[in-house]
Amino acid sequence: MATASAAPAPSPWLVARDLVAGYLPGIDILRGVSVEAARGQVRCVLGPNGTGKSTLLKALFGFLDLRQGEIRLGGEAASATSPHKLGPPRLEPHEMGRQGVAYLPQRPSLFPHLSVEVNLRLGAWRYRGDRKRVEELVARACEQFPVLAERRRQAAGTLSGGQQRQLEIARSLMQDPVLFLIDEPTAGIEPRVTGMIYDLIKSLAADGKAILLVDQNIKRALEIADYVYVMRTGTVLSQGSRAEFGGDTEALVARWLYASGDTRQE
Amino acid sequence: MSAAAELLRGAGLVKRFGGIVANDAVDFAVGEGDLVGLIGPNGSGKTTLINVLTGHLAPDGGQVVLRGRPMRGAAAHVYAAMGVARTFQLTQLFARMTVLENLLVPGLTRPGSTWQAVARRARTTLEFLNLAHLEQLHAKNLSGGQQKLLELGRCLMLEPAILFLDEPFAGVHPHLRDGLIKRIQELHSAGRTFVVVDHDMESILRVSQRLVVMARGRKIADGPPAEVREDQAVLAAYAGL
Amino acid sequence: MTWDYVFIQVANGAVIGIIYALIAVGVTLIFSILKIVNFAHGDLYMLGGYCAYYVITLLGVPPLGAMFVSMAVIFALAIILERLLLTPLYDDATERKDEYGLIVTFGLAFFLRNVAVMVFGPFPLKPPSFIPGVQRLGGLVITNDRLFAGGVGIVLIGALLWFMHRTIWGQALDAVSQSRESAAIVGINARRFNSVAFGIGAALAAAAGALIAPIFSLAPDMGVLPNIHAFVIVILGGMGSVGGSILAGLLLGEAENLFTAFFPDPTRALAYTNAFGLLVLMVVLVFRPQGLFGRRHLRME
Amino acid sequence: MTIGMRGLHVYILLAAAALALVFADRLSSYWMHVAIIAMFYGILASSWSLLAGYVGLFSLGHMAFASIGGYTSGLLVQWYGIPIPLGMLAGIAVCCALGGVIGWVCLRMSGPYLAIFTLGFAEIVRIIFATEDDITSGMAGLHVERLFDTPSRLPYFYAAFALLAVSLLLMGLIVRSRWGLFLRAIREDEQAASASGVAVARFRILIFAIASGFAGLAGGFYGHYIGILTPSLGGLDFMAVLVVMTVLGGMERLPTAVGGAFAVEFLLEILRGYGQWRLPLFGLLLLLTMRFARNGLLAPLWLQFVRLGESPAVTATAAQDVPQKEPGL
Repeated sequence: MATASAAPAPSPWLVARDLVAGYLPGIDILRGVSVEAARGQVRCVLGPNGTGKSTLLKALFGFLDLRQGEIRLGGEAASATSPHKLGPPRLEPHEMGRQGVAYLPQRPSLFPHLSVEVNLRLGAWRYRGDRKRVEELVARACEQFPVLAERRRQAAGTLSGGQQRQLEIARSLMQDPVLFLIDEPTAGIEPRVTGMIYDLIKSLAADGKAILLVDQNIKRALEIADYVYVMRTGTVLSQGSRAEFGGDTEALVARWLYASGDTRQE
Repeated sequence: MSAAAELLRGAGLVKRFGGIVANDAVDFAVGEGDLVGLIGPNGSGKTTLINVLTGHLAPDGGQVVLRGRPMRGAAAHVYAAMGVARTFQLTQLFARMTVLENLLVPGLTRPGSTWQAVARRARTTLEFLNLAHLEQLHAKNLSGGQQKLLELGRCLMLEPAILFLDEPFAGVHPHLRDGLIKRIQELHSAGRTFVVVDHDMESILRVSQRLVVMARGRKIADGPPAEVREDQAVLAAYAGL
Repeated sequence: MTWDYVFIQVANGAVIGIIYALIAVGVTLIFSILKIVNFAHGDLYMLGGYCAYYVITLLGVPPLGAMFVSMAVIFALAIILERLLLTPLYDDATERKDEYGLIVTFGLAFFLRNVAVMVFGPFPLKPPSFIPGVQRLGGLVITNDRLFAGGVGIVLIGALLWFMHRTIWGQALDAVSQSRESAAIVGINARRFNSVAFGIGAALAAAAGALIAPIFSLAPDMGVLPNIHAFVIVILGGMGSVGGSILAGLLLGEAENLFTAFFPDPTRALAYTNAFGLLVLMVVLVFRPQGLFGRRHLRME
Repeated sequence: MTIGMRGLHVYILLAAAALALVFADRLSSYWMHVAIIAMFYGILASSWSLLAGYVGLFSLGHMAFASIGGYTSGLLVQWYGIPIPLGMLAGIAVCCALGGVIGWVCLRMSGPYLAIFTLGFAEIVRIIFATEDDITSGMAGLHVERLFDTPSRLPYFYAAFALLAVSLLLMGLIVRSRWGLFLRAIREDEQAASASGVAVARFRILIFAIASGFAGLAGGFYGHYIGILTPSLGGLDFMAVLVVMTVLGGMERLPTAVGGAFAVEFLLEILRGYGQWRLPLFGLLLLLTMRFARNGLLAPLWLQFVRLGESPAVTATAAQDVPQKEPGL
């Protein structure tokens, strides 16, 4: 059960307003998307594929120029660090860690040929001058994830899918982020361990992190979500607390999968 | 399955990339005049299937039969010569050639084609797609939606019997999308066969007469849209179960 | 032909192989980060040799010190060249990056080579030996310079391996070559590593040039063949791995020297030795047409 | 469309050519030599642009084919006493065949890999010519029979002119035909080209054979003009000069490539006072061109020139970089 919902509604840490973005000129994948994320909450973005869910996370993390819109982190608007870029100001992806944002893309973003330990160390890249601090962080991660401690000398690419996800989360924790942008955490992972990964995400939220989760695994995602956004063709179709979306998952799927004219938002 | 004469058939198609089986014994048949929608979650093997069915990838198992002729790993241009046209998921135009030249290329590969006749037909096609005023522009200077239209036009210049459209609606502005659907319907009623892959279920349902669903490299449903809509396996696949 | 001769060829092959590897490792490093094949690498090697020569003869620095000075100078020069010429490669708006990288590095090679002809003169120069004299082992005679070049080459490669595997900067470099996106996710500014990789690759080439100078002497076109040899090595053993490059470098050095030793017509043996390496290159490319440059790392992107 | 003055640039070019032919005998022997060499490079630059510019096959073996053409013709004439034109034809044939083979072998290569492969081929050819000195006289140079039995350079000027004109005419026909369209389509996107029905492999082999044939022609002429051939003709330095010429002019059009060859060759002579500094200078120019004007220095001039006779309205619509608003269907 969602524990955070019992507490007074937290003010959102991430506020994104009317984001418009795309890869090719003239093709907007996001057509004015607004989402929020709050500490202690798992917010889930659902919708058929091709509607721009992954693009939303990329745009939030700075991998994509915004054409319009505004992103506020922890109450502050992003300042422009790339003045030559068109569109609203944004940070470069490599600066997001310092801002307290971690991004876990659909395919694990590990360095497959480097060992587990080196992956963790690189996660603490911003503290590279502070040897002691890095050692502490690595020790903390090993304590938190015993599986990784056992395999710290092993190349990250040789881990199982579930272990890779754990390593990725452990690595992102090295920077003490507030917000986690998570894209399909269980895609391509054997069903046996998916439960463990959702538990992990839930425990992050319980620790006061803000989670924005994009998922195809609707049933499981709904189980841990506090709040749900349903996206369709680049816009947010509907949103609300989990209670409003709980119940019959398949009806929900059918609703947005085969939605007819009423979903058109122009 | 359509009662019409069979145009193209993939029988037991297998395609592997390293350890990943992208197509696992897929049977896929298209009859003359069909309008097939091909859907499925990300990574279900749709684009691979199109690549195999249009000669851009040689299958590791099974075979493609075009108009009753086994293709035996023929190159893509042989398929094109036999009336198989396709668009690409990410538009692949001849970027530094003009809009008109983009259409001349496929037109002039037709045996016996004359430059004049092809140019005339290219201009008619551009008018059909409402791109005529951009004729002398380099293709790279078109907007994304215009590029998709031009790619469709390039297919049409092959005078194809069958067109494979890979995500024609992705990111296309709604009013342009409606026009695109209209064009597809017009071409279809003029006798062309279509296979359309897209995530935009609404558009797919609007155009297609038959829906094929893929998941994890396999075909999991094949039939009239109304039937497939009720299919629990399809919903389960999309719900990530 | 005596067995002594064969042994000498084996020893020489090992030394040359190490020098080749030193050049090839740089080509690999640059490819794995910048995704370009550096056609000007041999000319950075040449400049390294000349730089060491003038540091020795004009400033009176001892040869080994001169090598380090040369490495530093070429490192700086390479970073300047990279900033001036290669930045369009990182701009999304640049079209046909392959073609750009190819023509620019090819043009840079032509430029550097002809500047060298003008500045250093077309005639071969020979810097003083690192350690004069020879070592005899039975019938085996090998110059100290060759032994020294091989030894220092090994140390440098060892240092590079240490840097890549044991320092956070080396690991970050490796990380960037595996995935720029993932590097950005952990907060690494990947752009900075373009310069670092180009500079380190060039510095290693400069060291090779300085080491080889007392053995083969310096000439403005001395970089042409080693550059192609570096391609052979990277494609043969490469896969973006430093270890593979070293092994392939040794292999090629040995194969060439034994080819020379056993070629039936001694007057032509030396000439055809180079052709032999090139033939290997062409055959490998026919079977692996995308090359093996950085395959290991590219696969993950 | 345009009426009347369209194609003005063609008449201007024809007039210039006629003037060149009529007043050729006024040229000093020295400048006539420069002009002949420029035309030799003109054939090479245009045929290389056919490969590298039109199809995107960046071959570094083009000068090697010139060398092969030259040696083949020279040796055949020497051994069998056949007429020189026949020898040159044989050189062309050998180059076409070999070019086709190279084109076939490197079908799956692109970009730098093709460049490395052809570089390897060129160096092997050079090494063989240098080493098999009992046949080729090696570095001493092979003495080749001269095309005309006269000390005057005028006949060579006319011959070079004719060869360049015929080559450009043939290449121009290829480029302006549907083949030219297919070749550019292959350059832009091989996969899309084959989806459009272009037999990519066939055209890649064909163009390699054709371009190599023209290189063989140039090489054959060069040998029979200079009277001596050395292996360095096929070496990297000549290749680099060819790249400089073609890229400086503009490698994606035949006329700009030829223009680049002429400009660089004449500049090399005019700047002789600067001694060997000319070469690094041209290297620098190449780097600057790539960095700031990738389509070549002559390309914009050429476009202006072509539009000379056109009415302003046409020129305006022909501007190709005007962004357009998305139209409704």
